[in-house]
Amino acid sequence: MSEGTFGNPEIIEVETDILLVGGGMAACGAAFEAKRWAGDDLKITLVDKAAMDRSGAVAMGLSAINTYLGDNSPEDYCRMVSADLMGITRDDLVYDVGRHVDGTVHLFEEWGLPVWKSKETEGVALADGGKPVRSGKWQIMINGEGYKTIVSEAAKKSIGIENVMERVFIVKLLLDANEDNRIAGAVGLSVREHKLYVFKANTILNVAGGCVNIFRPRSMGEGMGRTWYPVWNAGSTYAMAAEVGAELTMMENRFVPARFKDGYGPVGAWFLLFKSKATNGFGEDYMTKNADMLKDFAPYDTAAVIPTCLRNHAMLKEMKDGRGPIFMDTPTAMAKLSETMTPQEVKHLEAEAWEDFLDMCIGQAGHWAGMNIRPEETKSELMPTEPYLLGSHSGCCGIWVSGPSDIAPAEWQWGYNRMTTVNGLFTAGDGVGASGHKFSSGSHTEGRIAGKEMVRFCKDHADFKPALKGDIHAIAEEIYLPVRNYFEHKDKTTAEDVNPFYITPKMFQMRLQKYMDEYVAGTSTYYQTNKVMLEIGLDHLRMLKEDSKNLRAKDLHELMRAWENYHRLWAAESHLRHILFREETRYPGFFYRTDFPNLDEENWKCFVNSRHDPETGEWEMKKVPHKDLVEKTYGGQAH
Amino acid sequence: MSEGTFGNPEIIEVETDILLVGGGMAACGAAFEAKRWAGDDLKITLVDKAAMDRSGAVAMGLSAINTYLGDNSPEDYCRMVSADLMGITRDDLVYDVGRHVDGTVHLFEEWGLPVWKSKETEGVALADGGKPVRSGKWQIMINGEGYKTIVSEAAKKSIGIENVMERVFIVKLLLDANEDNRIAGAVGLSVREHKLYVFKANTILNVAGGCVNIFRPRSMGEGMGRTWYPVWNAGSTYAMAAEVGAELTMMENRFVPARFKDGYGPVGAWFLLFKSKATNGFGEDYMTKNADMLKDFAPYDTAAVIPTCLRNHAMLKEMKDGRGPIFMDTPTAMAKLSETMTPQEVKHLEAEAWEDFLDMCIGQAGHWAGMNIRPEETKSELMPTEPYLLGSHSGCCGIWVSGPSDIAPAEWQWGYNRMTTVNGLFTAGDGVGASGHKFSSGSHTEGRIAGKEMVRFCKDHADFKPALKGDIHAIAEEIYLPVRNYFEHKDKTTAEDVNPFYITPKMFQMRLQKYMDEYVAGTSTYYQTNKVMLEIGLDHLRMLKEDSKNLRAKDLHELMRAWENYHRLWAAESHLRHILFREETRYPGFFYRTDFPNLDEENWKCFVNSRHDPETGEWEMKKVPHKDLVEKTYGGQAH
Amino acid sequence: MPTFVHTEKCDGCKGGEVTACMYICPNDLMKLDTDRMKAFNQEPEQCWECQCCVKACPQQAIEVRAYQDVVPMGGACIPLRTDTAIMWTIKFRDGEVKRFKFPVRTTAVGTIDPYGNKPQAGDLTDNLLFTEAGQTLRNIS
Amino acid sequence: MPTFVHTEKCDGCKGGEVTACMYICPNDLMKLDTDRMKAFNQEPEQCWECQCCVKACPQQAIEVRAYQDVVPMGGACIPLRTDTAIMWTIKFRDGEVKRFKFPVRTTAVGTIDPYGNKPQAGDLTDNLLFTEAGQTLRNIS
Ligand SMILES: Cc1cc2c(cc1C)N(S(=O)(=O)O)[C@@H]1C(=O)NC(=O)N=C1N2C[C@H](O)[C@H](O)[C@H](O)COP(=O)(O)OP(=O)(O)OC[C@H]1O[C@@H](n2cnc3c(N)ncnc32)[C@H](O)[C@@H]1O
Ligand SMILES: Cc1cc2c(cc1C)N(S(=O)(=O)O)[C@@H]1C(=O)NC(=O)N=C1N2C[C@H](O)[C@H](O)[C@H](O)COP(=O)(O)OP(=O)(O)OC[C@H]1O[C@@H](n2cnc3c(N)ncnc32)[C@H](O)[C@@H]1O
Ligand SMILES: Nc1ncnc2c1ncn2[C@@H]1O[C@H](COP(=O)(O)O)[C@@H](O)[C@H]1O
Ligand SMILES: Nc1ncnc2c1ncn2[C@@H]1O[C@H](COP(=O)(O)O)[C@@H](O)[C@H]1O
Ligand SMILES: Nc1ncnc2c1ncn2[C@@H]1O[C@H](COP(=O)(O)O)[C@@H](O)[C@H]1O
Ligand code: SF4
Ligand code: SF4
Ligand code: SF4
Ligand code: SF4
Ligand code: NA
Repeated sequence: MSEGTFGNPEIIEVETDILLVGGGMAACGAAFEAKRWAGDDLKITLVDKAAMDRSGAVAMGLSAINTYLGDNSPEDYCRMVSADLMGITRDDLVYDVGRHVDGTVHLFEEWGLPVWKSKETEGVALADGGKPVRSGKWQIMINGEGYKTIVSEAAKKSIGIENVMERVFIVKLLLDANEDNRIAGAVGLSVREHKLYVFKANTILNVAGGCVNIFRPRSMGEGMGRTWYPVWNAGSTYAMAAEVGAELTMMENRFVPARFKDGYGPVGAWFLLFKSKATNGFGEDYMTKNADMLKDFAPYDTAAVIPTCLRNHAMLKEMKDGRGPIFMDTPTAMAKLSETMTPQEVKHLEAEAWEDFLDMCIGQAGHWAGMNIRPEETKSELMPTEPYLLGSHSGCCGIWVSGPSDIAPAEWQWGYNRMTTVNGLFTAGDGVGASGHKFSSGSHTEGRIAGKEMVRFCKDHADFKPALKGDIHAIAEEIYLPVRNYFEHKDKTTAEDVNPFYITPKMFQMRLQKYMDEYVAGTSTYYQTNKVMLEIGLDHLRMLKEDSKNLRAKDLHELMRAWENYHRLWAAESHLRHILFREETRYPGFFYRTDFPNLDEENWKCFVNSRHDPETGEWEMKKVPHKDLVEKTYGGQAH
Repeated sequence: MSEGTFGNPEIIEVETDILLVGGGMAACGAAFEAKRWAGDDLKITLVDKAAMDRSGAVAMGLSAINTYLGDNSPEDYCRMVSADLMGITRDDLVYDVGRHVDGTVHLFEEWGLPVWKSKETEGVALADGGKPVRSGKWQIMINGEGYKTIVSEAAKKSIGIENVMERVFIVKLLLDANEDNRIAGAVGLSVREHKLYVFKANTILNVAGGCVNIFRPRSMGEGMGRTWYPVWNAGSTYAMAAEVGAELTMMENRFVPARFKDGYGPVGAWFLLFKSKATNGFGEDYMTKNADMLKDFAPYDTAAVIPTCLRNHAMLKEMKDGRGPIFMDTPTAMAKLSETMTPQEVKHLEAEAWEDFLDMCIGQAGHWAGMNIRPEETKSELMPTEPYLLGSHSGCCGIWVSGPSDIAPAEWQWGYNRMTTVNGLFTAGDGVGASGHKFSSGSHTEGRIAGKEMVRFCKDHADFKPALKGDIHAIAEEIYLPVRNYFEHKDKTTAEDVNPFYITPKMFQMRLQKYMDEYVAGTSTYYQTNKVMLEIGLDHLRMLKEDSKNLRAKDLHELMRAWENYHRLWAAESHLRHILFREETRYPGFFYRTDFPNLDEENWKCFVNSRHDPETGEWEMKKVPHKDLVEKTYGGQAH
Repeated sequence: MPTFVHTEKCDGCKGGEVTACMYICPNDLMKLDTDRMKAFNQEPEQCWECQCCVKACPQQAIEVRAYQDVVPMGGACIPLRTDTAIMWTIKFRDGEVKRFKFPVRTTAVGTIDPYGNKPQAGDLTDNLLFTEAGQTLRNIS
Repeated sequence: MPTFVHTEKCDGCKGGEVTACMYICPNDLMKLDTDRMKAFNQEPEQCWECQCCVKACPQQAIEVRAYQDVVPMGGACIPLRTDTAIMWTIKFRDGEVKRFKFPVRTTAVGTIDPYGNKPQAGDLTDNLLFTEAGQTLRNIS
C-alpha cells in the first residue's frame, strides 16, 4: 500500500433521498417498509460497515425471539418493560412496538425462519394459528442460526442489491449548511478501497446498533473479543447523534447481563425454558435469601418478573460478600425435565441445550467443550458482565425521539414517529432511548415504523436540497489524519508499535476501557462509583479525546478501528455524564452511585436527557418529566 | 535459526563445589562471604538469568535501605517483624539478620553507595558514627540508583568474573541418584546460545528471588509489564524447591502492597519521610475511621506500627464500600514540610520527592509527567496491587530452613544455618520463609550467612560425588519440548500465534493470571476467596499443568518464558494450597477466607508447611507449632 | 476462540478479489496474504467466534480454537452448514465427540419475494404498516 | 513505558555480537535486528521501564514512552548517566520541563577491593561473618 495513494482517498459523492446507516435488524426492517411506500419515487441507500447477511447483533444467529406478544396485550407489554427498567420508559414507543411486532415475526416465518411449535400445531404457521413454543411469557423459541441471512435477503430484495453499500463505515453525520438543526448527509470510509463516500440525503436513519467494549471485559488476552453483545458495534449510533446535537435520553441506563461465565452464554432459555435455578457458591437461592434487601427498591421489586437489575443486585450481594461463585444448576434442571421423558426425548433435550448456544453464542459451547462441561452432569458458573450500552434489550439508553401521533402526548411528538430532535434524522432499534425489550423482532418492527415515516418526511420535504456544512476536503483530511500520523512517524522508531508520536487504536481502546472500568462503575469496583471518581474519569476522557488526534492507522482496517474507538469515546462520555447527573441509585446491579445509594422516586422519577451543542462543544444535562400512559401498580399485575 | 541446530542443544557439563542460583542481593552476599571462607579450595559458580549489574529486584535501584538497625535492638526488630506479619515469624532467623545487617550496610557505603546523612555528620561514614537520614525507625535514605551495580561489582570481584555465568536460566534442580533427599545439581538453558548447562555441585544456594505475575495485574495491555516487584522474577525459587521436595512454609502469606496507582510507586518515603497522610475519596482518614474494625485482629492492631495488612484492610473497607479513590495528600505534606524551609530547601525537597521514584520506580515518575501531576500541587491516588509472593519484604512466604545454631530451638535446626530440608540445598533473601522485612540489606546479609554455612557444608561433605538422578538426555528433551512443539506444528496454520496444537507462553501466563485473580483472591474479588472457589481454582491449575506440555517456544527467549511460566504455575499452586489449608483470616487486606472470616489464634497461630513429594507427586500439608523466642506483648511495646 | 486457517486446505478462494471469509466477517478480521494466497485472522483478539467465516469457507479451511487465556486446550465446535441445516461436531477436551443437527431455514435461499401477495402501500399519514392495510390499529385501552 | 529505539541514533553497537542494550536488560527484551543492525524491544508489554538499557546505550538511542493503555501521551523521563551521577529530564504532558541531578556512586567504577583491609576468615563453625572476626556475637537477651 503506497503512501501516496493510501493517504489521498478518492472522494465519491452519493446523492440519495433516504440513507439507512447500518444493516442490522432495524435497517432491514426500514428497507423493507420504506421501499413499499416509496415505490420508485425515492432513492433508498443502505450503508453497512460489514456484510448484511452476517452483520450486527444477529450475525451468529439467535435461539429465541424475545418479543412476540401472541395473546398478551400491548398494555401488559408496557407494564413489563416499565417494571424491568425501574419505572422510566416511554409507553408511547413501547406500546407502538407491541401493537406491530407480531406481524413482523409472521413475516420472518414466511421468509423461512424455523419457529418451534407446540406438538398439537406442528407445521402450522404462527399467522395461521400455530402455537409457538414459549420459553417465557414474551419469548418464543426458534432454530435461529440463519435468522440474519433470511432477514437480510428480504431487505436486499426490497431495495435492490444495487442500493446496498457494504464495507463502508460511516464516520460522521453532517448537518445542513443553510437550515438550522437539519440533517443533510454523512461521510464514510471504505474499508476495502481508498475511497471516502460523501452522502447527501434528505433523511437519514441512524441504526448502527449498540455499544460494546467501552468497559474492560472479563478477559484481556485473546479472549478480549469474547463479549456478549457484538464486539463490533462501537456506539456509532450514539456518538454520531451526539456530535450533530441530537438529544439523548437515559444514557445512564447501561445493561449488565448475567451470563455464563467466560463464554458469555445468555441465560434466558435456561431460566425460562429449562426452568433452571441459580444459587450462590454454597447452594443458597440468592433471590429468596435477599428478597428483603430488594424491598428498598419498591414498588419495582414486586413486579411479576423481578427486574433484571434487581436480580443482578441479589447476585452481586453474594459475590461481594465472598459467597461466590454463582452456579446455574443445569443438572438438576435437566434431570427434572427428563423425569417424564422417553430416552429419545431426553436426547432431544440435550440437543436443545446445546442448540441454545450454538445458535447464538458458540463461544459458550466451546467453553463447555474445552472445560469438559456437560450440562446434564456439571453446573456452570454465572457472572455479571462488563456494561453495555443498548436500547433494544434489557437496557434503554439511546436517542430521544418523537412518538406515534395517535398515542404520544404533545411534548413527546414533533412531527414524525421515531424522528430525533434533529430534523430529518431518525433512529430505531438500539438507537431509540427509553424503550427497551424490543429485541430482534421489535427492532425490525421499529425500523419499519421509522421507514414509513421517513418516506412521509421525504415527500413533505421534497424541495429540500442538502448543502453540507463544513468543507468536505477538511473533513476528509480529518478522517485520514490517522493515516498521515502513521506515515509521518512510523520510521522514526525501530518497531512501529512503540512510537511516541502516535497511539494505536488498540491501546486507545484499552485506555478507555481501563478508565471506564475503574472510575465509571465497571466490574473492578463491583459497579460502584461516586462523584469524585466520575470527575476523575471525565478528566481522563478529556485527555483521551485530546490524544485521539494522535491516533494512527497503518491500513484501512486500522483506520476503521481508529474511528470506531472515537465513537466509543463519545458514547462513553455521554454515559459518564448521565451517571454523574442522576443523583440516586435506580438500577442497583447495573450500577451504584455510592454517594446516593437509594432510589429517589420523588426527585428522580424522570428522564435524564442530554445534548451536546455542535456549535459550542458544551453538554447540557436536564431532567424531563416522566409520565405513565398505561396504568401501572406493579405488585400483583400479571405481566 | 535453523530447526536442526535450535532443536538439539549442545549439552555442557559444569562441575562446581558451590552453585549459586541467582545473582541478586542474596547471591551477591553469598559470593562475597563464601569466597573468603573457601579461599582457593572450593570452586564457586554463580549463574544468573540476567546480567548481574542490573538483575533482580534492585536492577533499577532503590531509594532507601529498609533494614538498618543502628541504635535499635535485634529484639525490637523481631517484635516489629512479628507484629507486621500477624504474629507468625521465626525469631531465630529474624534475630540473626538483625544482629548482622548493619555491618553489611557499612560495606555498601564503603564500596560507594551514597548514604544520606544528617546535617551534623555530613560526610562521615555510618561505620564511623555518621548519622543516617532515617525515614522511619528502621529505614535510611540513600541515593540508590547505582545500588545493584555496586553490590554486583563487589560480588564479581570476590569470586572472579570467570565464575559468573550470565544469561543462563536455571530450569530445574536435580537430586542425587544415590543419596536420598540430597541435592546434586541443576540444569539451565542459555538464552543466548543453543546450549544446555548441566551443573553438578556439592551444595546449591537457591536464591532466584520472589514471584511476580501469577495474578492479573491492574493493567493488561502494554502496561502489563508495570508491576511493583520485578516483573522478571518468576517464582523459580519456590517452584524449583518444591519440585525436589523441599518443605515450604507460609506460602499463604502473599504481599499486597499499597502503591501509587498505575505507576506502582512505593509509599514508604511518602508516609515516613514526608509524613504524608492518606484519605478516602471524601477526605476522611480511613485509619482513624476504621480503628474499631481492626480490633477484630487484636492484639496485632495495637502494635506500634499497625501491620501492613491491617492498613490495607482499612483502605479496602473504603474502596469496597464505594468511598474511593484513596488519595495520598502530597500537597499538604509538602506544604507542611516547606513551612520552615528556605526556598532552596524547598527546591531540594521537590527533588527528593522525584528522586524517590527516579531511583526505584521510574514508571511512577513517568506517570506523574504524563498526567501533569506535580506532587506539591496535585494529590495522587493509591491502590492495593495484585498479590506478590516474596519472603524479604512485608511478606514472609518461602522455604523452611534450619536456623542459627546458637539461637534456634532443636526443632528448627538440622545442621546448617539456612539449609532447606533437602540436604545441601540452601536459600536466603526472598527464598527464606517466616522471616520478612529483611529487604535489600537483610537479603544480602542472609546470603552471607548462607554462604559461610555452605562452605562448612562442603568441607563436611568433601567426599561427596554428585550423581544426577534422571537421564540427562531425557531432561534435555523435556526442556526443549516447547521448541519441538513449535517446529512440528507451526506451519499447519497460516498465522503462527493461533494454532490448536500449542500454546504460547504469553497466553499460558494470562490464563494463570485470570484463574488466580478470579478464584484465589486477586483484585477482582477484592482479595476474597472461599473453599468452593479455591477448589475450582485448583482444578483449573491441574488442567493448565496438563497444557504446559503443549507450550511452544519459537526462539530461546520464548523458551525461557515457557519455563518461567511453568515456575509461576508451581508457585501459584503452592500458594493456593496453603490458602486452602489455613482455615482462618489472619491477613485481612492481603486476603480473606470469607468462609473463615476471623482470626483464630487458638487453632491457627502456627506455621503452615507443605511438601510436594517428588516420588509420588502428592502434596502434604501440615501445621507446625509456633513459638516466640523474644517476648512479645504488642500493645505498648516500642518497636 | 479466534479463528485459524489450515494451511493445507485454504486455496485463497482461487484468487478471487474478495475471499469468502473476508467478505463475510462482521468484524473485518480475515485477510488474504496475497504472497502466499492464504487467509489469516489479522486481529485474533477481536474475534467474536461467531464462525460466520467458518460456515462460509468453501474449503472448510477455517476453524476456531478456544481463547487460550481462558479455556483449556483440546475442545472444538465445528460446523458444517448447508442451505437448510447445520451439523455441529463438538469435541470435548477429554476426547468425547457429540454431533447435533439443526434446521437453519425452511425456504430455498434466494426465493424470498418480499412484496409478493402483500398489500400495496396505503395511507402514508396513518400509523399502519403496509402489511396491516385495512386493519384497525389498537390504542391504549 | 516500554522502550523504543530512535532509528537514526542506533548504530547496532557497531556490529558487536551482544549490544549494550541486549547485554543489560534484566528481562531479555532488547533484540538486534541483524538485517538492519538496529535494536528493538521484542516484547514491549513485559517492559518494567527500569531504563537499564536506556542508561547503558552508548548512543542515547533508547527512550521510554508511557504505556499508552495507562498514561496520557506526551510525558517523558530521560536519564543521562555518568559513572558518578545521573541527570534526569522530566517532560510533562503540558510541556513543562524539570531537571534533577543525583549522585549514583562515591567511588570510581571498578575500584572495589572486596577483601582489602578485611580480616581473614576465622572459625568456620561459629556464627560470625568474616568481617566480624573477633566480635562477640549478640544473642537474644
Ligand atoms: C448479540 C445478541 C443479541 C441478542 C441476544 C443474544 C446475543 C448474543 N438475545 S439473548 O441475549 O436475549 O439471548 C436475543 C434473543 O435471543 N432474541 C432476540 O429477539 N434478541 C436478542 N438479542 C438482541 C437483538 O439482536 C438486538 O435487539 C437487535 O439486533 C438490535 O437491532 P439493531 O438496533 O438494528 O442493531 P444491529 O446490531 O442488529 O445492527 C447494527 C448494524 O449497524 C452496522 N454498523 C455499526 N456501525 C456502523 C457504522 N459506523 N457505519 C455503518 N454501519 C455500521 C452493523 O454492521 C450492523 O449492520
Ligand atoms: C523491586 C523493589 C524492591 C524493593 C523496593 C522497591 C522495589 C521497586 N523497596 S520499597 O518498596 O520498600 O521501596 C525496598 C527499599 O526501598 N529498600 C530495600 O532495602 N529493599 C526494597 N526492596 C526489596 C529488595 O529489593 C529485595 O528484598 C531484595 O532484592 C531481595 O533479594 P533476593 O532474594 O536476592 O532477590 P533478587 O530479586 O535481588 O535477585 C534474584 C536473582 O535471581 C535471578 N534469577 C531469577 N530466576 C532465575 C533462574 N531461574 N535462574 C537463574 N537466575 C535467576 C535474577 O536475575 C536475580 O539475579
Ligand atoms: N422443546 C420443544 N417443544 C416442542 N417442540 C419442539 C421443541 N423443540 C423443538 N421442537 C420442534 O421439534 C421440531 C424439531 O426441532 P429441532 O430438533 O430442534 O430441530 C421443530 O419443528 C420444533 O418446532
Ligand atoms: N431469571 C429470569 N427471569 C425472567 N426472565 C428472564 C430471566 N432471565 C432472562 N429472562 C428474559 O429472557 C430473555 C432473554 O434473556 P437473556 O438470555 O438474559 O438475554 C429476556 O426477555 C429476559 O428478560
Ligand atoms: N504507613 C506506614 N507506616 C509505617 N511504615 C510504613 C508505612 N508504609 C510503608 N512503611 C514501611 O516503609 C518501608 C517501605 O515500604 P514500601 O514503600 O511500602 O515498600 C517498609 O519498611 C514499610 O514497612
Ligand atoms: S474462505 Fe476459506 S479458502 Fe477462501 S480464502 Fe478464506 S480460508 Fe481460504
Ligand atoms: S469467527 Fe466471526 S469474528 Fe472471528 S474471524 Fe470468523 S467471522 Fe470474523
Ligand atoms: S545499545 Fe543503543 S546503539 Fe547499541 S544496539 Fe542498543 S539501541 Fe542501538
Ligand atoms: S527499560 Fe528495562 S525492562 Fe525495559 S527494555 Fe530497557 S532494560 Fe529491559
Ligand atoms: Na534516594
